[in-house]
Amino acid sequence: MWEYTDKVKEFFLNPKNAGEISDADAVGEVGSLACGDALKLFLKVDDSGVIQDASFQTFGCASAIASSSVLTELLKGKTVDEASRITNKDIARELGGLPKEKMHCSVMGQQALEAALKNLRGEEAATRDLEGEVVCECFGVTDEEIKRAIRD
Amino acid sequence: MKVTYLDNNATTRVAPEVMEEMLPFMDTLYGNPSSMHTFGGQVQKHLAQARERAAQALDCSPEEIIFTSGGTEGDNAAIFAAVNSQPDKRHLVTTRVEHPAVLNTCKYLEGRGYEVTYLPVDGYGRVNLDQLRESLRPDTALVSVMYANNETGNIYPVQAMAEMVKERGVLFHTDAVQVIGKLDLSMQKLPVDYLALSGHKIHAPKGVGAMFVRKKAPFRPFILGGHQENGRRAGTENTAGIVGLGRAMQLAAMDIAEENTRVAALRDRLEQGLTREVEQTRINGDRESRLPNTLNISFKYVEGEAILLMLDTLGVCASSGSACTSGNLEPSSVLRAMGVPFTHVHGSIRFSLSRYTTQEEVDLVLDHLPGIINKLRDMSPFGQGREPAASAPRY
Amino acid sequence: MKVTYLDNNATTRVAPEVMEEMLPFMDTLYGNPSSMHTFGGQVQKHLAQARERAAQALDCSPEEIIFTSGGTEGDNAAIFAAVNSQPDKRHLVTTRVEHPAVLNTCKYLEGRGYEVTYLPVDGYGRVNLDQLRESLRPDTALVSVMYANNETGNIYPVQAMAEMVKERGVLFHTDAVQVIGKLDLSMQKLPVDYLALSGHKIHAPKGVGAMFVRKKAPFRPFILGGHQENGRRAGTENTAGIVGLGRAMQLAAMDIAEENTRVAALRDRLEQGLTREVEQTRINGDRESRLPNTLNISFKYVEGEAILLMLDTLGVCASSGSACTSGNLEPSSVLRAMGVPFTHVHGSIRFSLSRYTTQEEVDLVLDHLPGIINKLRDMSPFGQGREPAASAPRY
Ligand SMILES: Cc1ncc(COP(=O)(O)O)c(C=O)c1O
Ligand SMILES: Cc1ncc(COP(=O)(O)O)c(C=O)c1O
Ligand code: FES
Ligand code: FES
Repeated sequence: MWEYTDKVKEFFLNPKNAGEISDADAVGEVGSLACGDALKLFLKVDDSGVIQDASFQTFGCASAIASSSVLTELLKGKTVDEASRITNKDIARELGGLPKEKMHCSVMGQQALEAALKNLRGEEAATRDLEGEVVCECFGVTDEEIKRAIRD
Repeated sequence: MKVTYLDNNATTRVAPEVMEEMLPFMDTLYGNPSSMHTFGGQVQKHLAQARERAAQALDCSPEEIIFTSGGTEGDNAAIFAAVNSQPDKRHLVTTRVEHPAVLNTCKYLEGRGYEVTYLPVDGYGRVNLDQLRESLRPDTALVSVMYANNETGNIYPVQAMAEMVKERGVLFHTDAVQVIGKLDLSMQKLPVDYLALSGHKIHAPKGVGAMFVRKKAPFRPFILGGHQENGRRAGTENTAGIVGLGRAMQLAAMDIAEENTRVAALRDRLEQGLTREVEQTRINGDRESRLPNTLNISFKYVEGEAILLMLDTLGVCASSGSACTSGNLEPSSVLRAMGVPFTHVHGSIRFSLSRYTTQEEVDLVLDHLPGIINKLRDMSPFGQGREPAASAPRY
Repeated sequence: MKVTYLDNNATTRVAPEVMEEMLPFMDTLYGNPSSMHTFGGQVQKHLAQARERAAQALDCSPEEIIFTSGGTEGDNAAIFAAVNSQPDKRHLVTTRVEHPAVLNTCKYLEGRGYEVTYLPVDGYGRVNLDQLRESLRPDTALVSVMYANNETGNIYPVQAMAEMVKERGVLFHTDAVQVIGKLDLSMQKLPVDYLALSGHKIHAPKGVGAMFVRKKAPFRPFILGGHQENGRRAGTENTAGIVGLGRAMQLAAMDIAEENTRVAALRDRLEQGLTREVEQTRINGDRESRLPNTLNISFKYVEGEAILLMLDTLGVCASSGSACTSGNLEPSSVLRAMGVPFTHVHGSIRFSLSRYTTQEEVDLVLDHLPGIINKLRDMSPFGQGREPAASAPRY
């Protein structure tokens, strides 16, 4: 059994900000059904560049859901600039830590955030086909990135 | 919180009858069965009785029983016995859905120059008998096919397989860890050379098991040292565990009728209830030939670990074949070998019942699991496509 | 009849403290430690605690502990790890007085093309350090020397041996089954690569043991399969046994002072009493370097089994290195390696005490054994030559 902190369990069992923001200013998606985990992040950003609201939809394990949820909490009230500096380690720290085998679940949060911010800047499509079953891109996280995330 | 234990293919509770017989061998009858004195000698008698009981449960002779430290050791010992006693034969046949105790031993042998044929399975997890026949070669040392699969509960036609393989003069091993107490086995009728079983799957303790080794089959000890187990398995005997295993095998043989009626009825109640209450499910395995206690069911668009953790908050114990591919966690290789779509592999849950399972326990799952699936699907980016089930409660 | 158990090198009684901690893991905390649910997860925590305790007792880190099914498995695993991780090295060094768990593994390897140097011992059972040094070769894969001998109680200078062997870059294994709880071991100070121990010699149950494997030492799993023990020993963990072993190691570490004073005093009382009351005895082993609990004594002109059976009628449990050569029973190879004359090998008796041994038990032996020896000598064709001892009672 994974050693989950109480905070992970809390954010998994009673996740904050689950669901869609229908009029989101930015959407970031990573992962796929085939990979076994996918995350869609929604942001509402005001004119001064402050994130007013954030929500998520996650298909994945308890760590993935808790990471997504805690990320949306972290994002609210931050400027886009501040948000761009959030890493998976911040997410894990906010959860009181993740088992090392589960660090990659927080990487997905960081990647979805990067995708959403790109989308906000108009650099990336808001949606892509997450249902792909054959090709598993695993949201572009390479082995090296995972190893780094685990080591750090 | 009351524990609802539906993970009996992982391990089982030690039966009270088994406990009772075992305990004296720790602190009163603690002698070494190899000792010359009466104090040790009497322990030897109880080991002999345990061996008789094991032999009776398998319908074989007591000399054909070797006690081990568990199912894994038995699988290792059988494979190495076959291979080491036939040094010129460098080929093995097994299936893609074996337990790691067999698969990883085969992989080790591949690293030592052996060739291994891993028979594929179809979408139901079935092995094709013709493919097995065609895989046999003059240099095949062993065919190893599990009697029933731990994840799906699939029962393999070991009788037919062993008959065919023995006709070709090839040794046959079966991992029977999951069938003891669930199927009636007779070594007089089943022409296998080796068979491995494990105590902790049949209400004996963890860390003890047994092998059947047919009198005519070649054998080489796997653990080397003293003369225990008639020179076939060295190491001071786990006396309490062996006595417990003997009793558990006796009990298990008595429970087969119950497994096939009461336990199967509970499993079917669970299966039918879940497929009725939750849309987009999939039963993994071969419903025509499956253990009476096992249900492996997939819920599309949700992830197994998440389901398990929600069940855990209710005290419900089950297991999952899921694990996303982006980590170094491997999703179930059994389900993947069956070609179960990834979407379903990730949302797979195994419930495995025992003679201690009650209808209340099954109903607890039926009451809550549909709502859990809904809750998780609501959070999922893929959850939208589905139709809500008529009566599933919302969380 | 009350049992006077003086055969603790063969096996020991499970301590009440150990029993108490173990039992819950059979019928209440029976989950599988690998399971995802809390019910299994909590068992994992107790395994971690047992590993901590074992590590503390050996003064090593918990990751250096692997739980096994006993001392024999540990010896096998260490030897195969050394050999399989260095395929080019085809030579091993051990002694002629090792336990069969080491000797028979070495013999198996000889059958597979390995060369083994079996170091001789002198009349006291001692190994010569220079001979060990000279036996080392560039292709030596492993040196395996037991820490203490089960039959004589001899303690070997493993510290000095391991230092010398490690200086030459060769792997070192020690079978420490007989020294746990009798000597204070620190893996920080003792530069061995592998060490094997067994639960049932230290008041834990039979069928569980542990190995120390130094972090830097190469390792290959011996039993292959699942990912248990950090991928180093497959098979569902013997949870109750492991928890018991952890507790027993903790207790044993506390008992070392007692072993070295109270137990040694009782052993000395027995030794002095017997040598005083019976003529023509011989203490086998190295009294300068011997376990505090062991006495191996030979009575010339009588046969060990006969002595044991007479002791048995009094409820006294001991063991013998005898076994006549006209059967297929082999007399002690340890005593023969020491050059103990045949006349003495046949009449050898091992008494091995424990923390539960009382002075009354020792005195029971002192009261009766001289008479037993006299009685047997009276029956023996060789018994005439002797002088009767002053105070030995006649039967
Ligand atoms: C089919 C099968 N084979 C082998 C094993 C291994 O048995 P053990 O855990 O007793 O080593 C198991 C269970 O773990 C199993 O389900
Ligand atoms: C020195 C020594 N090594 C190894 C063993 C084997 O241990 P086990 O019986 O636990 O396999 C024993 C005892 O039997 C022993 O005394
Ligand atoms: S998202 Fe992959 S295991 Fe958590
Ligand atoms: S005379 Fe009985 S064992 Fe040899």
